[in-house]
Amino acid sequence: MKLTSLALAAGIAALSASTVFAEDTIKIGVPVGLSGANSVVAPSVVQSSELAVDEINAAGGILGKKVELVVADDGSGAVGAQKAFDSLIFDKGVNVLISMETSAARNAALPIVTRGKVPYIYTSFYEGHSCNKWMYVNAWVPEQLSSALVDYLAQEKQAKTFFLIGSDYAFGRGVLDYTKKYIEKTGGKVVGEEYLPMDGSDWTAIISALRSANPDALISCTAGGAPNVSLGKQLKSAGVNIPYGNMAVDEGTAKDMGSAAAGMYVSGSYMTSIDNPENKKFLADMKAKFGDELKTPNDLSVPQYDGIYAYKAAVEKAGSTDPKAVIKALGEISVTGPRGTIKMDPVSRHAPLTMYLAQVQDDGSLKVLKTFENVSEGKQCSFK
Amino acid sequence: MYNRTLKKALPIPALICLALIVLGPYVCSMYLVNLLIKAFFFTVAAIAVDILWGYTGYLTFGQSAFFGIGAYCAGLVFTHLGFTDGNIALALALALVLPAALSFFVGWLSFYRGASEFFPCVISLVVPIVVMQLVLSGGEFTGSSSGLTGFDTFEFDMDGWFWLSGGFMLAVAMAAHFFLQSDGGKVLVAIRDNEQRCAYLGLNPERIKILLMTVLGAVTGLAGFGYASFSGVVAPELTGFQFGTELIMWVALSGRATLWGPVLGTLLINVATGYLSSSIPFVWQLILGLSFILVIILLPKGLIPLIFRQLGKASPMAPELQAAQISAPYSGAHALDMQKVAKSYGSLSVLSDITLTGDQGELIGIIGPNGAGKTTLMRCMSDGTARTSGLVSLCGHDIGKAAPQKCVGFGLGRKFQNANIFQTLTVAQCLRMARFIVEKPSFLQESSVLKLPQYVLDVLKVTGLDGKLSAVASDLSHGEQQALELTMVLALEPKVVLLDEPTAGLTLPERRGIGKIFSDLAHKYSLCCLLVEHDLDFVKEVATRIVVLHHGTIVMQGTPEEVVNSELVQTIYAGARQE
Amino acid sequence: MALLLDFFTTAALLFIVSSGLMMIYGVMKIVNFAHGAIISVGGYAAFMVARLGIPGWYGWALAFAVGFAIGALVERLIVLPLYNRPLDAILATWGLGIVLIQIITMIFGRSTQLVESPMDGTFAIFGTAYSSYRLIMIPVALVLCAAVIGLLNGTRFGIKTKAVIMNEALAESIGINASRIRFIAFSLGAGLGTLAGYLITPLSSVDPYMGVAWLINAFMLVMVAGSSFVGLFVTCLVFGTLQVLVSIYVNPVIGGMAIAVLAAITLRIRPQGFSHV
Amino acid sequence: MQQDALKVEGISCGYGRAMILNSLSLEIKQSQCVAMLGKNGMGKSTLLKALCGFLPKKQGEVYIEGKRVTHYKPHRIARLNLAYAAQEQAIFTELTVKENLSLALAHPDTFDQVFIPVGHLFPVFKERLSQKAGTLSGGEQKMLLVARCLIQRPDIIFLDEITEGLQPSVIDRIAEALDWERRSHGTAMFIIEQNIGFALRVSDRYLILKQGRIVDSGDSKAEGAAKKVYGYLTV
Repeated sequence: MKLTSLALAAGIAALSASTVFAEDTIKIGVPVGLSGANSVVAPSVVQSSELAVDEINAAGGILGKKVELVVADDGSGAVGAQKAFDSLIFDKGVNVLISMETSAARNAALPIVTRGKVPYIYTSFYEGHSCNKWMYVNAWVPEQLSSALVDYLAQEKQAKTFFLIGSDYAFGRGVLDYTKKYIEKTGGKVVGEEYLPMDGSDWTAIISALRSANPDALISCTAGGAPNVSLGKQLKSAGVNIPYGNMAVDEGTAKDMGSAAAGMYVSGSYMTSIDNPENKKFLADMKAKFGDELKTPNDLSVPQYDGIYAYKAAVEKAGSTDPKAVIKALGEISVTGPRGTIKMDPVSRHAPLTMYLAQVQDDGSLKVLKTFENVSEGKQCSFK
Repeated sequence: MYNRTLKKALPIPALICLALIVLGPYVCSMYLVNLLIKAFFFTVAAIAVDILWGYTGYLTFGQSAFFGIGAYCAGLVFTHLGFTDGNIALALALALVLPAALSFFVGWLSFYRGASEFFPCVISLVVPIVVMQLVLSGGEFTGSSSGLTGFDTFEFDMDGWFWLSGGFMLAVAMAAHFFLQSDGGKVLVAIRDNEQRCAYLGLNPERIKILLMTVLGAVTGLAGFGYASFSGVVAPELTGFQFGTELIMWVALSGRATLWGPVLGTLLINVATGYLSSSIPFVWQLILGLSFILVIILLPKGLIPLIFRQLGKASPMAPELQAAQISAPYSGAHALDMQKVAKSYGSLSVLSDITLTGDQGELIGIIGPNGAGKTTLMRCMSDGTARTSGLVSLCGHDIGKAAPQKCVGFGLGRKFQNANIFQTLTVAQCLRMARFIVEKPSFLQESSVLKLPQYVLDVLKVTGLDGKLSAVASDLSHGEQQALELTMVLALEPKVVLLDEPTAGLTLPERRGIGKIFSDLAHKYSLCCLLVEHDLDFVKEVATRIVVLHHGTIVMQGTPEEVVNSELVQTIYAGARQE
Repeated sequence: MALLLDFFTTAALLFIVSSGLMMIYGVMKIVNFAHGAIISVGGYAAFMVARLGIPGWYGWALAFAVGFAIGALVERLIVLPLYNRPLDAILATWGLGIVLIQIITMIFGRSTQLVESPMDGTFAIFGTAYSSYRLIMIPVALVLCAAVIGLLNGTRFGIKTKAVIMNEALAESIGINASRIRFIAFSLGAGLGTLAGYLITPLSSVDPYMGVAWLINAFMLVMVAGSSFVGLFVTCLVFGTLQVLVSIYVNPVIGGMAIAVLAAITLRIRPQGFSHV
Repeated sequence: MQQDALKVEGISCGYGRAMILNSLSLEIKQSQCVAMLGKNGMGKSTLLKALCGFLPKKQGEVYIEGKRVTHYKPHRIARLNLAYAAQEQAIFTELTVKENLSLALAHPDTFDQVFIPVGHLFPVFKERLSQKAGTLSGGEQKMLLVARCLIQRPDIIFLDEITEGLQPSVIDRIAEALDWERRSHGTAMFIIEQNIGFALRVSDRYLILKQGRIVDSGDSKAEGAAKKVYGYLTV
């Protein structure tokens, strides 16, 4: 019994091993929320991935191998993410995972990444301090965002008192907690901090609290599109006109919000209006490839694009797709993309970024008001 | 040999599961093994939903909350206290106790006398929402929306996890299988079919449901603990309402009220979802939604029973009947004593100033036109909350505000006007339910012997029901159903028997036989029988005393001759004025 | 003052959102779990109306008509076979909700859509500046309540409906087509649902899940209200006030659960809810 | 030849598998009043429920005014100029007297007009039109039931034990109202009764129902009819 089972197991292991190594393509796994809350931004992420892969293949692939994109739906949640990562790593046998995820999904998936020993480039801004041997992050963390927004409001708008509104989840709380500390450190005062459940849409009580606190400025950090829209509309209809910094709105949503977003200050590492040749080429190529189907590129889809190029650079530097070598190489390479040149740090596993502060115009477009070069990611991880 | 008995103990789907669990790691890909391990834990939760909803009739959206709490017990303890032997024991204990305690509380909140049909369902909706919200607002402690991750957990390899989770699932399924097949387990279906009848058999449906919920809460919590330990992750959505409805969908699609349907169905759906949903998310959701609607409307029994036909059907067995020892008759004063009982709805008085006693050995006929208050009178005798004022005592116990099951405990048996039985149980199972409080049934197996008092055996014989012990109650004729209810009431060995039109729908020979039995009940077995009847001929034959009720009061009582020949009765009851 | 207005406007919104559910539950004791999705459909109707440039006055009529048509279809295909299985009806309508939302997603995509609010800014009332659209919701809710109560109490259809609610067999025995009454009531309920979706869009985002967040609260309110619209009105006022109070004085997260939890407790203590107020 | 107001050909029906009525036939001519008597549990109410479409028929046919209505739904039968007063729960206690009456009308705007004769027969309702029907006494509720039948101006009326539990004076009032209706409109009637005196007074013919079968029938006004019927009804 024991012997046969061993033989069987060995046979199956050999079989599955052979299928993995027989591939002469490089598979990039993109687990992303095609359904659920993230499905608002997921299409833009898939589009930028497709562009990157097309470009790389057109230029001869990576180390001569063709690159293949494998997209899987994670349902925007932890349970779905586990399924998606399991499927990508163990069923599809991808060489690398590059994607944005909710924090819950990322956390749920990390043990699988560890088990599967696959490099993972996380391309979503998040609340920070998530560390894993196999993971690199190329998007912003609160340390980078808060300073830009708070400094601008304090200096240009003379805001001394701030009111913070968030969705009650890890990202909302994480970002606002850091923001609060930053405000207090820089001499400002937080006069109120209120949260609504992620799926909440009635901001009445919070707006009442806001009015009675009468702050100089408002900063919000909500969960994705719907709460942003309902909060924006209700603020507007309640006649709240103080400077408003929004830490969680992408360009597409800002456009959707129409007049409710006009005048809002946003910050990020990517805006479509960034003026550099890489971004212009990127936007032109996206437009050419997707035409009317194009989803507005944003601070999630562009890091995704950058992430794929970072992987390419790392594999080429390492000379193979061997996970350990790739992880080592990822800390050594730098890539220049629409967001400028980005070099991820091998110790902190995050990247210093150039941050932009912009204001939403009446037509929904973003106008960059100020640029903050090479904002440090602060203390994140400490790998050697 | 795979004979009938073995088939019953170990049905084909169980064999399929067993084969899968033993061979799984050798034949399945790593990915499939991974999917199945999680599916095994989900299946346990689905079994709990199936037992609660399919068998007991309690539609719950909230089982996910208990699963989630079990998972969080593991996550929280291992994250904040560390992974040590002591903490494993602590986490395990918490994963059993907390969900059980919350289930108990939810059960207590949901099940009480007079709750509307929707109420438990409403509560089950609120529970996961509240639990999830608490988790979300738990900040660093619960990890809020990110959940907890990266905690140390058991270091089994995949195969070990597979066998462990599969074994756990199969153990739960087999335990449920034996329980549901046992005589005692049929009480769940009895509750689903007819809670009122359960109460009037002396059972406490609310208490049984709360107990069931508590046990299943603990089992579900354990499954959650296993899931968290395996995946190394806990997330708020595990506690959520969305997951709760998914459990219902799995059970509904695969076949509620069949144990193995949801077992196989949940595994299949989870595997299919694992392969399909990541490539066609929207269409997959649409397919699930549409098939869910179609199944609910057209195939309420679900899809799996279409494949395994025997799943949905009970395997009817006719036990051997034996005479049981009958408990001693009541020997105190007045078996039934009603003093100045009145009942009114607001200003409308239905009964007033009813003073009536009944002794052992008496057979009292209660007659009166429709609307005279006969049925209300019966209710006042059998349910402490029914009357507005006055005293009622049964066998020397003041019933106060006692619930029907309490009154039954005092020695009461009540037969309703319409056959009030368990529609989906067999005759033998119905009778065994009726014997529940006299002789606790086995919760592990189906007994081959059914002991009943002699007079019950007599009624079964007269009505021919003794030849139909394995027939399902709903397949019986109207008269047979009436007779079945009568035998169920008598199987309680009551001291005071209330009979509301027991002979309606019976044929003439059957009536004669029943009449003889009623006489025996009173005279030979010294019971106190109260008989509401329209058929004056019948009452006259059997009763020792007749009480005439009119406009909510007792207008006359006396021997059958006195009553039948009185002018008053001719006028108000027979409805004819002599001209 | 602003607090008082918060109470009333919250209650008004709750009433608008739950009245459709009430119409269906009151008449046929069927809980329409697709109500959330139907509210979403109303939001998308508002989106279409805005995009096609139809003036607002026709807009709400259109929203109502769309809901009415969906309701009519759903009643015949899904609800009719389930009248005797009310718990299964909950499940089937829940399935329907999933299907509706997926269909919306397939047509319009997952992202939020832009609908400009017809009325921005504030309105000064007793010296307090308050969101004018929210203020408008108070008279809208009152008119809606009056219209529904008028329909049920003042018209022949209403009396017939009440007759069917009270005693279906008797109603049929005097020539009332109970099945048609239920058909109309369900369609009306769905119509009220889309109308609610249309009305709340200026305060909310338009996305496929916009209505789902309201479902549980609406459901709880209807359960507490029993089967009378007056009861629903009172229930909305009481629980709306409680929700605002809890949100302000405790915290908004608990405030979000306030209605569900308080309603459950209310039902446990007083199973008949507010139906006899 | 004129159609019978009601014609029943060999219907059998019951609840579940139990047959309450066995191949029962009867006919009521235009303007005729037939009373059916029998003890409780003999299937009288079941028969009316079956005729009104509430119970499916296992076999047999039902014709009203010559129209085959065997498989009609209750509300369609009710719209055939037929008025039915059930034995129990026959009025809407939460609705007003006027609502109860006008609900039965196909054209409620004619209420004031059609109410005149009814108000004449039952003056008690004249001032009580806006009172809730549930607040009426038992006898008044039964009168309301009769009034509701009459206000419909039907061709045929079914009454199920309308006199049950009533004072003799109320029974007289109802009997007079029915007599008036027959005199002035020639309405056919089918009444189910236990009160022999009332039944024989208002009817032309009587039928005796026993165990789902008609076992005897005769002329209500014939000599000795009461005694004969009485023999069936008592012991």
